Amino acid sequence: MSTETIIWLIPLPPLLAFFLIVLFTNKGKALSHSIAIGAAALSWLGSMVVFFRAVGVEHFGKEVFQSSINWLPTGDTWLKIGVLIDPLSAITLFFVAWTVLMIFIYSVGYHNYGQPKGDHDRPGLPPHGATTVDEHGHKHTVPSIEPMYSRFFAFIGLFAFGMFTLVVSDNLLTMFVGWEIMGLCSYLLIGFWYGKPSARNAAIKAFMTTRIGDVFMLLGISFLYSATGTLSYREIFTERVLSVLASTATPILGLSAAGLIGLLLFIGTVGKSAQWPLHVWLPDAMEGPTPVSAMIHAATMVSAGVYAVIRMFPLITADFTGHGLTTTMSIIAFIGAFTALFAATIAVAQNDIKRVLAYSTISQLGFMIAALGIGAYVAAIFHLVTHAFFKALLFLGSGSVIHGMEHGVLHTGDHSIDPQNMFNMGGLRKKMPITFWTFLIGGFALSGFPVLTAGFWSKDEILADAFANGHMAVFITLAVAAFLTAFYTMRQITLTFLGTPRTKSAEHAQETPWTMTLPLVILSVFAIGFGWVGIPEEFPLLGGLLPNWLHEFVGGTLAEHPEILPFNIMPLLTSLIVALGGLLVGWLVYRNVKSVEEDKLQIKVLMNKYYFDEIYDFLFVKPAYWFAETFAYKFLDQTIIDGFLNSIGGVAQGVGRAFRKYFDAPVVNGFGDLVGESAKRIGKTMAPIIQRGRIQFYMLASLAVAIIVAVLYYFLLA
Amino acid sequence: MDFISYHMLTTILLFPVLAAVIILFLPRDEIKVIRWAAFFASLIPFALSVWLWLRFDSNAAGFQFTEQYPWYQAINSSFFVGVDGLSMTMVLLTTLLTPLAILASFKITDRVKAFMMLFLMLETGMLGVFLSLDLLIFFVFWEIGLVPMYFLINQWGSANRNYASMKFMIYTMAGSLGLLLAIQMIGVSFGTYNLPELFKLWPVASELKNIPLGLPIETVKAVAFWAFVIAFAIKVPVWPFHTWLPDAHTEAPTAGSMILAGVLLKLGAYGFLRLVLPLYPAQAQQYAGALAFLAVMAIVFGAFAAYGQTDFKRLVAYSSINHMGFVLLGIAAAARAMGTMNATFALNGAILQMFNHGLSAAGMFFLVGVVYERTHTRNLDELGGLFPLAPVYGGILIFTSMASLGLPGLNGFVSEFLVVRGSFPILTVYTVIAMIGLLFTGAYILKGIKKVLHGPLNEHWVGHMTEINTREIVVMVPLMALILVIGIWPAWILEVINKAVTMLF
Amino acid sequence: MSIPLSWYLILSAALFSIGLFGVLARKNAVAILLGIELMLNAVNINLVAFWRYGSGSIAGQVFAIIVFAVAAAEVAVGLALIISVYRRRTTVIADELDLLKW
Amino acid sequence: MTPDQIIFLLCAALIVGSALMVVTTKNLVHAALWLVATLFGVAILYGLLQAGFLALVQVVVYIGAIAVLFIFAVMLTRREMRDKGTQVNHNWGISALLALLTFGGLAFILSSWVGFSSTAKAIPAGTDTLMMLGKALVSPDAYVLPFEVASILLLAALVGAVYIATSSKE
Repeated sequence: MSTETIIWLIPLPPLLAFFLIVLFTNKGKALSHSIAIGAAALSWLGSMVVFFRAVGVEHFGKEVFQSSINWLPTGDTWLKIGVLIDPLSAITLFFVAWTVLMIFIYSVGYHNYGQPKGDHDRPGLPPHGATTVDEHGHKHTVPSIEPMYSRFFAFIGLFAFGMFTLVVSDNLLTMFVGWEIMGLCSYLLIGFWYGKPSARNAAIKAFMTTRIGDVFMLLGISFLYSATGTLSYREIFTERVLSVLASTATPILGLSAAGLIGLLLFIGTVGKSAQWPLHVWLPDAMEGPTPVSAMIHAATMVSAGVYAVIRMFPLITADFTGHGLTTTMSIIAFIGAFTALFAATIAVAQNDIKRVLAYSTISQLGFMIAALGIGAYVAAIFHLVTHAFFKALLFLGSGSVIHGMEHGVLHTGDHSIDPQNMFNMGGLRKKMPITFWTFLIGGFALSGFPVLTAGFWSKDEILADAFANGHMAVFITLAVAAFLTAFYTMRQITLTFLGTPRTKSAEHAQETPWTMTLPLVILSVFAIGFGWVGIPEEFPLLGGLLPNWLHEFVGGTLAEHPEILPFNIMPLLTSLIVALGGLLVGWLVYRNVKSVEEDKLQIKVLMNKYYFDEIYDFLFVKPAYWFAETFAYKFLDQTIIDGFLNSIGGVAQGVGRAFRKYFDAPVVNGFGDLVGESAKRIGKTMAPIIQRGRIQFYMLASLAVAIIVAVLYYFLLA
Repeated sequence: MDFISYHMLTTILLFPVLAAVIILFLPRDEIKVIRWAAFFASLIPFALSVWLWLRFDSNAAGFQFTEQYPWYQAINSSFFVGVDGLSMTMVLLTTLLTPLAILASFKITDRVKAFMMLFLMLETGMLGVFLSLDLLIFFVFWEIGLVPMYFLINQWGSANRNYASMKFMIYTMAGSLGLLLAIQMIGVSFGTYNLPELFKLWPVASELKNIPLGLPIETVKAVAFWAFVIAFAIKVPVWPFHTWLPDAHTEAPTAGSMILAGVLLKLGAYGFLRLVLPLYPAQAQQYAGALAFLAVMAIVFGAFAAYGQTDFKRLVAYSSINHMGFVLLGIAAAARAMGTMNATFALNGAILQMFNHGLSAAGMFFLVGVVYERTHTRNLDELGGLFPLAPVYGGILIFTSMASLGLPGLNGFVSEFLVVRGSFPILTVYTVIAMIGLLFTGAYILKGIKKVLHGPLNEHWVGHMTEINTREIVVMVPLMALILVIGIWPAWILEVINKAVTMLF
Repeated sequence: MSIPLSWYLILSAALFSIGLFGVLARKNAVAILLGIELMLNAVNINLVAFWRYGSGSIAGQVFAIIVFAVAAAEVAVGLALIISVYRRRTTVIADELDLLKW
Repeated sequence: MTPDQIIFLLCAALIVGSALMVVTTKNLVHAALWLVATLFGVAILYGLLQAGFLALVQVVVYIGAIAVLFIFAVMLTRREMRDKGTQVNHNWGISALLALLTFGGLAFILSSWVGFSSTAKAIPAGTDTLMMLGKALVSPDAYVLPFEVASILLLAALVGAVYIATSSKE
């Protein structure tokens, strides 16, 4: 098969799986997950083939795989859609395919495949556990299978389709299609256990918050399309088009068209990648089942946001001359750096194992966004990829921890224990060794543990870039954020795995089945190994042992190959210090913490996430609802417009009534009645006289009248 | 066969009435026979219009399959019908939705015969508007469609139906008053009601024979323009003429709502495209800003008002206002910049949006009807948690809601994107404000899903709410299939629309 | 022929008036019918006289014949009605048959 | 005074006199018999008018059928015959006045008509009025339709009379 055909086919198996499961195999659990995993594996296979073929091409950035077809007729021309694999999408495809496949496999175990049906489980709520009787007659409570098992695989299938579509698209429109389909899936998956009010609200919050960004993005796409007449990346990112866009002025903030479009598209990313100020949905999205969280946060949706900015990098930097950031870039850099720090500070005060990871995701995405804001293209991609691997690993690991804890909860029967609260854990390293080691790898990668982990290399490159180009504010902010990252990661690891169990449930926690641990192991390989493909050539000792393949490969996406930075010791030292220092401090502080009361960092403002939810609720949600119900509907429609109409009706009715009362009734009816009444009265009076039923009298009378008339006629008229 | 193929349009147009007459002679108590007869009778125009669609040559300019017979010779009005790409799409929509609506109303047991007959007559009325190429005939059919709908609401509606049907009737009649006067003025001035001729004569006319009060021609044209616009705006409905719609929808029987939202609202938009733009290009350009303002108000306030509802059907009704606002926005943008590339985008989007809204709104109203039939309430606060009870229904509802929300990959997105793309360069500020409406589209759709499907399970429904049945699924399948097909591969229909738009404007 | 038309006309008018008096004044229903016969005969005299004094058309005689037929029918039905009424009410006095009274 | 005139005056006297008897006599059987006399006078008049066929029909149909019918009817309702009281109702005065007025009015109107005292032309020799009558009655160009209608009327009257006279037995 030609590479182009394979690329076209990559997104289809998961979509097919979605329809198959929804339409036919909804009842069969084994069949459903086989179809879904088979589809993911097919896509994975296709992606790997494409990726390695791409790697094999020299100067791939110049000779990309692409193919397009006519889609929408527009006047005399067509809007084309198509697929494109350039270095950027190839490497994105690589990590997406891997993480997606791992998550599919992991879901089988996470949703307790092979376990009995729950005693009182119902669709829409997490499984409560089932009671089984062993051969000795002992009753055990064991985890029960998810009631909507098949549906879950259908949803993640659709989700995977959205992501693959987004990655392989050669244009903004189909990218947006994939983007929005993922939005729908995240809505469906976050609200998967819709029986829980928190899940329902989180789902809506996620959808609406990202939709704010999407709406701006749609505007950006429209603007771009009307300004250039095309949505295809390769056609937009030509020197001619970009220079036209860069030199067109717009009335907003003195931005050029390129800058304004870039900004509009970036707002989409702010929503999708949960950057401040639209970050609020992501922590709440933890209501979904854990593989979903991993999907959303690591592999797909949030990465998609960053991917979009990376994609649009040539446009955003179209009027960037290399000296002083443009307005758009400054905004991007500011939001990225601010979010990185802001989210990190919240993360240190969270007790829910998944929420810590959620905030860390926001923070890490901020790193990437900041990197793009300052023009560090390759570094951003590098961090995107490594982050995808280690964050997927961490989420799946945390899911594994929760799963183990739930086992303990069911075993002890103490349902007051929250299996996600880290203060209920402790000492799990012995109970769940595979989970512990893989989680440790992921955590160290997140913290940027030097040399060994992938996270170190990518984060270091961002810092180096910021430092080298003199963006000291960004550099310092990110360094502080990196320190906090290492700190809260170590806090998490310490509280969860180290020390001794703090609850009975933790004592009875159990290692999870192979379907869950296998993906952890595979992902941890990438969490370490993927860093080695991008080691700077001039790095002391290690530099040059392996070629800096990543820079070479990814840099080819841009028209001008980005320069390799000269080595500088300052950022290296900084990242060494913040990573190791953070880890050390984290370990020292939380080594002996026994309960939540001993935690000094339980600061109210941090725990409440700087009250952003409450502020937004007060500023936007409540007024919007008030506006909708009270103003737009009750006041405007029902009172003003309908009131006006009804008053017209009322006036008409009043006029009619008055007319009737003062004219019709006395004048018209009065006259009519008079005629009728008098006729009646005359008739009544005359009836006994003339109406006697005597036929001869009638004849007589009529004859008399006839004669009289005839006489009158004859004498008076003739 | 030759006779039918030469009189295709008349056959499609009059067959429903013929079927209604036949149904009249069926025995009153044979409800099943009547239902199936009506259903099959409505399938025939659909089959014929599919055949017509396949035979339709989208590359040819002007009207096709035209038929012209003398009708009212004294004033030179003839029974003149024909289709182009614009009306072809609408005819297809109408003939598709009518059988589905009839199928959807199989639950009705009260006066089935009258119901089915009215429905078939309604179909003729609507088709007549789309097919006619004579102003007077256009008006006649415009009014004919009104009567069956009035009775459908008034006789088979729910509690407050008298108020609603009266409001619907009076409102629409008030609009047609000015329309009739304007039509008469044009007809008398040129001695013809033939549309293709008028398209050539009227826009460039610099003097009229009989101007009342000796007004300048520009004033006359502007007044006539607004007479047309108001008549069509009420039907669309455009803010602030929209308040009849929620009332009518809420009270109408399910099938009535399906047709009301699916086709009747399109009559107004079709009027804009068929008459207002070609007859009044100058005025339309002059007042495009005002139209766009109204459109944006419809989009924004429609979305907000929908969000503020507690009645499920009313919510969907307001969503219609919101969606039809995009149609008008596209039209306004096109009017401002007629003939440009952007205008083509906007019109393509507007026409496709008409078709798409016909599919998704009909589906939504039907689904509301399904849940209402089982629970006898539309109050969102009383519904809730129905997803576990009716998973298939839930899936279908989510799917259709997403189409209504404009999810990419489904049909609504394509048309909304085209409208936004077309109007953005022309009416930038309005388009940006319209985005607020687009945002809140999400809010109200999700609110609906949350309250009906998710939400805490109201235990009351456990025995009452049953899964959607096969007949109802059969109603939804064609709609859903088209929603998906247009979302993924819109070219088959958009090509016809696009050709028509490039040739017409 | 030396009789002027006026003689016939006057005679027929007289016969008509006598018949009319009979119809208006007689109590007995049979007698009323007798009056009607007189009036019909007056008419017939007129018709035939006009034929004879007119301009050659045979219409006068034709109408006279038709009047015969009508008279025969009228008498048959009228007498049948009277007999029928008599059977029910044992009276044929017109004044006593006042069912038409309002 | 020509013989014709004398015959006419005699006939007229017979007609008017017996007609007056018809409407005034108390005995109904006598009234019917006086009617026969009147009808006979009219038959003579027809003869005077050279309408021999009509005169014959008058005798056969009117006297032979109708008058006899009357006599039967009178006898069938004969309780009234024995009434020796007045045979006129209490409106008879007004009735007489009106009848006189009618006669006066008719006479007045007729006398003011131009053709009032015209005289008859001789019937051209060779004209067979009877044949003309017969042809006129059956010719489609003339009076076949009224003729047929009259026959239907007679039939209907026959059926109706039988029905009415018999079905009243309860």
